Amino acid sequence: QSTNTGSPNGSAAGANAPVGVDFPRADSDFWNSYIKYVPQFAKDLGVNMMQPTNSQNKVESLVANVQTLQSQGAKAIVMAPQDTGAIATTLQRLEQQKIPVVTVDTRPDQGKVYMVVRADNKAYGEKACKFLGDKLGGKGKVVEFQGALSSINGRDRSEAFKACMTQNYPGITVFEEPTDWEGAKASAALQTRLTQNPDIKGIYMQAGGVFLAPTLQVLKSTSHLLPASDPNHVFVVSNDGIPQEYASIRKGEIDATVSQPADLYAKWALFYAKAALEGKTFQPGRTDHDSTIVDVGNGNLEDQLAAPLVTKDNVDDKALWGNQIGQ
Amino acid sequence: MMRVSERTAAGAGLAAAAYHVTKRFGRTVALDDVGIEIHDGQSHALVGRNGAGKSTLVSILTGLQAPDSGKVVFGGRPAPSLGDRDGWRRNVACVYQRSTIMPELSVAENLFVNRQGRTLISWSKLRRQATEILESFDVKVDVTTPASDLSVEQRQLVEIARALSGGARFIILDEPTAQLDGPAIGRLFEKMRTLQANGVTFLFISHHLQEIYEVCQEVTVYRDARHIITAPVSELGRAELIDAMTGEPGGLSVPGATDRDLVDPAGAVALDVRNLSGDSFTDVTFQVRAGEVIGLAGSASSGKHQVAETVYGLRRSTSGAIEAAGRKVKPGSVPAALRHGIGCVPRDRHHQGLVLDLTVAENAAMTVMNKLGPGGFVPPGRMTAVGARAIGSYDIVTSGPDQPVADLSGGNQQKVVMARALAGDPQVLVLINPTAGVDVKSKESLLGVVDRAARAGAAAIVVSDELDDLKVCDRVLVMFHGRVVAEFGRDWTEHDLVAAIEGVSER
Amino acid sequence: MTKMLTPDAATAPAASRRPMIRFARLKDLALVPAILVLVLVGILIDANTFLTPGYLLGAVLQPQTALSLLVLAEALILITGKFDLSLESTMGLAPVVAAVLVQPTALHGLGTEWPAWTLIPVSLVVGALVGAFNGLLILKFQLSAFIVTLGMLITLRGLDNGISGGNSLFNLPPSFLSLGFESWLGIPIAVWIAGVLFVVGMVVLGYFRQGRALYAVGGNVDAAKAAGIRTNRVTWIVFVIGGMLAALAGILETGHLGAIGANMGEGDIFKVFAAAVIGGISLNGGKGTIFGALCGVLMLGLIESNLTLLHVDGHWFKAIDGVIILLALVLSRLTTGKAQD
Amino acid sequence: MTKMLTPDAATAPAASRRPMIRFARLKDLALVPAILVLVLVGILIDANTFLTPGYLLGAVLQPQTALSLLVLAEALILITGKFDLSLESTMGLAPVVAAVLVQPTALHGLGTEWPAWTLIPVSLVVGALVGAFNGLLILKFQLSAFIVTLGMLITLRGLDNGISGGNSLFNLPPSFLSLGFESWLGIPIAVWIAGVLFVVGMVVLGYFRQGRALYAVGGNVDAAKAAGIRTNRVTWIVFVIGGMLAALAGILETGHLGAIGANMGEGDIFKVFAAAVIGGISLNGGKGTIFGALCGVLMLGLIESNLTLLHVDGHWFKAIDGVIILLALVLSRLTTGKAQD
Ligand SMILES: Nc1ncnc2c1ncn2[C@@H]1O[C@H](COP(=O)(O)OP(=O)(O)OP(=O)(O)O)[C@@H](O)[C@H]1O
Ligand SMILES: Nc1ncnc2c1ncn2[C@@H]1O[C@H](COP(=O)(O)OP(=O)(O)OP(=O)(O)O)[C@@H](O)[C@H]1O
Ligand SMILES: O[C@H]1[C@H](O)[C@H](O)OC[C@H]1O
Ligand SMILES: [Mg+2]
Ligand SMILES: [Mg+2]
Repeated sequence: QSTNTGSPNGSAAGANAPVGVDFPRADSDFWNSYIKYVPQFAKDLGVNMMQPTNSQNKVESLVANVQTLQSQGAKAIVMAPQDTGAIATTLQRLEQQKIPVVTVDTRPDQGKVYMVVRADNKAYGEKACKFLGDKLGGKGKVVEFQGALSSINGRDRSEAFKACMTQNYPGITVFEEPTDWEGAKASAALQTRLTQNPDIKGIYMQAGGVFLAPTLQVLKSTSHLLPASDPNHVFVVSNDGIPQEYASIRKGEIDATVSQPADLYAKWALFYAKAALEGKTFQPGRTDHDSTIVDVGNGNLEDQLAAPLVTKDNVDDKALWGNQIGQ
Repeated sequence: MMRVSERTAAGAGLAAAAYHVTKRFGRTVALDDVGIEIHDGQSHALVGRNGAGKSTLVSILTGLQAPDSGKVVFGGRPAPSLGDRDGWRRNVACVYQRSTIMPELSVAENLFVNRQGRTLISWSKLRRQATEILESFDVKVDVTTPASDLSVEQRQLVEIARALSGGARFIILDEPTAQLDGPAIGRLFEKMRTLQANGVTFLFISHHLQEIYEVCQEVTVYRDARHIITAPVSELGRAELIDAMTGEPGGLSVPGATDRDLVDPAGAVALDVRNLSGDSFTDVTFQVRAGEVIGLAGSASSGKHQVAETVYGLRRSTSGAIEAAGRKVKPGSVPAALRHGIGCVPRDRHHQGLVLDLTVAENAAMTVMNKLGPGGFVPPGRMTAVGARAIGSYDIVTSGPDQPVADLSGGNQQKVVMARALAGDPQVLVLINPTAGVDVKSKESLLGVVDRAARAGAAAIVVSDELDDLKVCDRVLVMFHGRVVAEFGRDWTEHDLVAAIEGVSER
Repeated sequence: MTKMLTPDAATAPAASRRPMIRFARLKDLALVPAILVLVLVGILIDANTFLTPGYLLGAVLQPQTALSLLVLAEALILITGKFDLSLESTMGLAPVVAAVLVQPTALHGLGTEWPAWTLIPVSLVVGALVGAFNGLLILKFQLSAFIVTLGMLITLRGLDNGISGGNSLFNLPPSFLSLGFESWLGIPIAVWIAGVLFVVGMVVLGYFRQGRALYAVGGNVDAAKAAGIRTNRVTWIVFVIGGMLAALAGILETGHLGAIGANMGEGDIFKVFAAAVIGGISLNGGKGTIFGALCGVLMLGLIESNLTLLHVDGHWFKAIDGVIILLALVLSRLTTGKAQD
Repeated sequence: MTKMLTPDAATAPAASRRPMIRFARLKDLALVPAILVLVLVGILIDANTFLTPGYLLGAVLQPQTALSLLVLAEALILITGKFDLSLESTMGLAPVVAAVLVQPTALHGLGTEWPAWTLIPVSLVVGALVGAFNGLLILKFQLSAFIVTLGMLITLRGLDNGISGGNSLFNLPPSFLSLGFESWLGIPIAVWIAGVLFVVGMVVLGYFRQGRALYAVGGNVDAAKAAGIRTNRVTWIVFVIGGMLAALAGILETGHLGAIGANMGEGDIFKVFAAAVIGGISLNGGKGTIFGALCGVLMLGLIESNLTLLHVDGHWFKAIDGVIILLALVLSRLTTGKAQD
C-alpha cells in the first residue's frame, strides 16, 4: 500500500503528504511539553500531521503504532524511541518502503534514519560536571542521581559525568545512585548519603521532572537547604529545564539546570520530516539555527541542538522554552 | 506391637496386608505400630472411633502417603515405590472418604480419569462406556454434565462406580455409605456381593455397624491409633464390637424422648412457624414448645433441610412468618435469629460449621463474640473460658481451648459445632444432620446434649435421616415434596415412618 | 439399629438430569461474537486501513504473537492449578543470556563468542531451566507458586539488567531474528509458529491423556494422584514447557523488534493474566481451554489496535484500555455464568 | 479366633492430648531474629551512619511508611480472604484528584480551586470510593477479586494520567505536605501515623470482635455467615478501609517527596505482596497477623537500605534485591513450617 513515487535522490512524496508522529510517553513533564509543542509547530510549518499516537513507554507499542500510521498513509514518521536498540527491525522495514524517519531525543543504535533531532546528552553530563567541579573548587563530595541505566539518555549522562569527573576533578568523590528515574529511590539514597557524609557539597540530578521535589524535601528536612552564600551550601545541578526548575533557581534552592529544548525538538523534527517529503538533503556542518549537524556513522545525520546551561544569570531569558509555557 | 502373625510367609491368601505401620502428623500419632491382613475374596471391615486412624491407613494402603515405618504387601509382593502410581493402581482401587471428584470435568471423564486411552481420545466412545457403567448403578445423569452439577449422592455413586468398574482385584471403600440413601446402599451391597463372588476383595469402613454384619466376614478394630482386635464378624457381637471401639465396657445408651417428662401441651410456645414457604417447601406450619424436641424427616428432596435453614435465617422465606417466644423474627438474617435465641448446627460441618484454622475456643465463641466484652472487645480470658467450658460440657478430646480445630478428629469437630450452636444458651435449637459421620460413641454424647438442653427448657428441631437421631424427639414431622404430610408422637414405628417418607402412608 | 430413612431420593427430579446441550462447546465460543464486534468496530473506524492484510497481519496479529505464547504458557500453568508471574522476566532473560554468549564484547557480549546457531537452543534451555527451578521450589519446598514466581520476577529482571549492563543488544545474527521477522507464504513466521503451537495445545489438551492430566491435577490434585497421575511430574513438566514458551516469546519479540531491549516484556504479566482470564481460564485451576485463551489474546489485541486506530489521546489511553478490559472481564463473567473465585 | 491384641491401649496417653505451647504466638516472633540480623548487618557495614537517629528515622523508617500502609491494607484484605492489586494505583490517584481540585490551572489544576483544607478529606474519600467500587464488583457481581483489581490497577493509573495530564503536581499547599514531611518529638509524623495505625490494627484484629471477624470470613466464609457474621458487610468495609489506607499512603508519600509524580506508587504492589507474605500472611485468607506484616515491611526496608549503604552496583541492585527477597520468602516458609498454597 505504500507505493512510493520517490525522486531519484530519495523519497519525495510531496511536501503535503501526511506525517505520522508517535509520542513516547504521557507521564513526564518534559514530554508533556513536547506533546504540546508538536501540533503548534505543525501548523506553523504547514506540515500535514496525522493524529499522533502514543506508545506509553513500550517499544512494542511504538512498533505497532508505526505500522498503523503507515497503514493509514503516513509518508514520513517522527518518533522518539526510548529503547534505542529494539527499533532496528522497524527502521529496516521503513527504509525498504522508502518512508523517511526522524527520531527525537534518542539516536537508534542501528538502522537508517533521515535525521536525528537531539541534544548531545553526553554534553549534559559534562556541563553538569564542569559546573559542579568549578563551584566546588575541584574537591569534595557529590551525589549523582542516575537515570535508568537501561535508557541511552541515562547511560550517556552517567558516562559523560563520570569521565569528566575522573579526568578533570580527581579530588571529587562521586556517589552514583541508581534510581530508575524514580523520585522515591533518589530520596532514600540522598537521605543515606547525607547521614554518612554530612559534608556533601553537590548533587547532579539527571531529570529535574522527577528528582527536583524529593531532593528539596530531603535537603529541607536535613537542614541542608542553605543560601549559596553559606559555606555549607549544597550545589544542585539539574536537567530538563521545566518551569519548576527555573522557579527553584530563582529562589536559590538549586543552582543550575540544562534546558533540554522541548520546543526545538518538536520544531526541527517536523521541519526535517517535511524536508524529507520535499526530497531535500542535508550535509554535516553548522546550521542556521545555532546547532551542528553531525555525521554519526552509517550515513545517519544528527542535528545537535543547543542545550544551554541555565543559571541564576540567564534564568529569565524569554527564549527558554520553560519560560514560555504554563506560567 | 502388631501381633497379627506374619504366618503366611509368602503372604499366600492375602490380597493385602500392612505390618508395623506407624504414621505421625506433627504432634499427632495417627497410627502406632498397627497392622492388618485382608484375605483373598473376603470383605474385611475396619472400624473405630473418629480419629482412630482408619483413613490414614487407607492412604497408606493406596500409596498416597508413606508410612513413617512399617510395610505394605500386596499378594505377597512388597508394595511398589511411592512414585510408581500405575503400580499402585494395578493393586488397589479406592473410594476415599474425601471426595476425589474433579468438579469441572464431565461425569464421563471423571469415570475415566487417566484411563481415557493411550492415543487420541475418542470422546464418543468414552461417553458410551460411561453411560453403560452408570446405568448399572442406576445413576441417571447425562455423562457430559460437569461433575459439579451432581448432587452429593450422585457424586458418591460416580466415585463408587469408578472404583468398582476399573477391574481391580482389591477395593477399599472408606465410608461409602455416609452420603447414600437406603436403596442406593442396597444396590451397592448387591454389587459388592457379585464382585466378591468373582473373587474381588474388599476393605470396608463404616460407622453404621449393622452394615458390617451385612456385608463383611472379618472385622478389625482400631482405637487411639492402635490395633485392638481382628476377628470374624460372626464371633464378635455388637456389644463387644462397641466395647473394643470405645475401650470401655457398657455399650451405648442413646437417649430417647421417653426418658423425659411429657411436654406440657399448654406450655410456652418457643417457636411458631406459620404458613412458611420458600425454596423447595410450601405452607409449612408447626409449633415447638419449651422443652420439646421435634424431628423433621423426609427424603433428600422433601424440603426438610430448607425449612430448618430458613428458621435459622440461612435462607429467606418467600411468605409466612417465624416467631420466637412470641416475637417475629426478621427473615433471612442469621444475626436476627441469634438475637431471638435461635441456635443452629448447620448441615455440613466443613462447609458451614467451622473455621478450621481458628482455635476450639474461638469457634465455640463465634456466635457470642458480642457478649464477651464492651464495644466488641473480646477479653482473651473470656474467650478461653468459653472454650474450656465447651470442652468440659461436650467431652471434646483436644489439647486445649487454643488448639486449632483443624487438628481435631471428625467427631470432636462436630462437638465444637454443637458447642458453637449452644454457646448463647439458645431457647430454640435447630440441628441439621447433627451426627453425620460421627462414631457411635460420639453420637451418644451429642444426642445426650440435645436431651439435656430439652430438659433445661430449650426447644429443639432435629433434622436427620437416622433413626437414632429421631428417637430423642417428642414428635416427628414428615415432609414430602415440600409439605408436612404426617406427624408422629413418641410412639412412631420405623415402618410407619418409612411409609410416610416414601409418600405412601394414609395417615 | 442405625437406619437410613430416605428411600426415594432416586426418584426425586434432579435438575441435572435434563438433557443438556454441549455446555463446554458453547462456552468456548462465547468470545467469538465479542471478537467479531471488535473487528466490526475496527472496520467502522477505518475500513481502508483495517481490511488491508498488511495492517491485519502486521499491526494486529504479529505484535500479539509473543504475548500469545506467554498466554499459552500461563494457560497451561493455570489449568494445572499453579501460577507464574515470572514469565515476563523469563521472556526478557532467555534471549539476553544467549546473546551475550554469542556477541563480541564490542556489542556488549561476554567475549565467549559462541557460534550463532547456539542462540535459539541456548534461549530455550535458559527458559527450561527457569521453569525447572520455579517448579523445584514450588514442588519440593512446597512454596506458594505466587510467591516463588514473584521473587523470580524481580530476580530474573535483575539478572537481565546485570548481564546486559542495561544495554540494548543489537546487531544480532539474522538467523536469530528471522523467526520474528520473516514471512512465509505472505504470513509472518511468528504468526505461523503461534498458530501451530496453539493448535498443538488444543489437540493435546483436548484429546490426549497427557493433556487431560493437567485438568485433573488442577481440578483436584489429591484425586489426580489417587487416579495414578504423577502430579508432581506433570506440574514440573508444565513449568518447564511454560519457561520454554516464554523463551520462544522472547526470541520472536527479538526478531520483531530487531534487538533486545533491557526491559523486554516488563509489565506484560498483567496483560497475560487479563487475556487468560477473559478467555475463561480459572485462577483456581482445572478450568478453561486453549481456544478460550487464544480468544482472550485476540480480544486484547483488537482492543488495543482499535484504540490506536482511533488515535486516542495518550493521556487517556490507559484509562480507556483499563475500562474496556474491566468490561471484557465482567462480560466474560456474565457469559460463563458462574461466580469467580 | 478372636484376638485381643493391644490390651494396654486404653492406658496409653494419646500424643495429641499433650498440652501445647502457644504455637501461634511463637510463630509471630519468627521474623524478629531475621530483623535483628539485618540490623546487625547494617551496623557492620557502617556503624557510624546506621546508629544515628537521622539515618534510622530518615533513611530506614520514613521511606517505608507509605509502603507499610499499603501492606497494612493488603494484610487486612488478604486475611479477609480477598485480594487487591489496585492499591498502588489508588495511592497514586487519590492525592492527584484532591490536588487538581485545589490547584490553580497554571499548576495543572482543573480550575475549581477548592480550599486547601479539602485536600486530605477529598483524598481519603477518593480512596474510600475506590475501595467501595472494588467491593461492589467483587461482592455483588461475584467477580474474582484478582481480576477486578487487576482491571482497576490499570484503569486507576490511567485516570491518574488523564486527570493530571501526566504532569507532576508541584507547589502543593504546605498543610498537605506536612504529614509526610514534618516531625513531632523528633520523630517523623509519618512514622507516628504508621506506628499508631499498626498498633490499632493489632489490637482490633487481636482483641475485638470486629477484627476477629476478618479471620472467620477469610478462613471459611460460609461458617462465618452461619455464625451470624455479616460477611459481605465485613468484606466491603475492609475494602473501603484498604482504599483509605492507600489514599493515606499517597498523602504521606506526597509530603515525603514534595510533589506528586504521575507514576507515584507504580510497581509497588509486588513489594506489598512480598512484604505481606514474608510477614506470614496467607494468600488463602484467614491466616497471619498485623505484627507479622509489620515485620515483613521492616525486613524489606532493611534489605534495601543495607544495599544502599553497601553502594551495590546499579546494574546488579535488582538481582541482589530479588535473590534476598526470594531467600526471605523461603525462610519465612521454613520458620512457619507449613506448606503454602
Ligand atoms: N494430614 C493430616 N495432618 C495432620 N493430622 C492428620 C492428618 N490426617 C489425619 N490426621 C490426624 O490423624 C488422626 C487419624 O485420622 P484419620 O482420618 O485416619 O481418622 P479416621 O479413623 O479415619 O476418623 P473418621 O472416622 O473421623 O474418618 C486424627 O487425629 C487426625 O486429626
Ligand atoms: N465427556 C467429555 N468431557 C470432557 N470434554 C469433552 C467430553 N466430550 C467432549 N469433550 C471435548 O469436546 C471436544 C471434541 O469432542 P468430540 O466428542 O467431538 O470428539 P471426537 O473426536 O469427535 O470423538 P469421536 O472421534 O469418538 O467421535 C474435545 O476437545 C473434548 O475436550
Ligand atoms: O529521557 C529522559 C528525558 O530526556 C528527560 O530527562 O526525562 C527523563 C527521561 O525520560
Ligand atoms: Mg476417616
Ligand atoms: Mg465425534
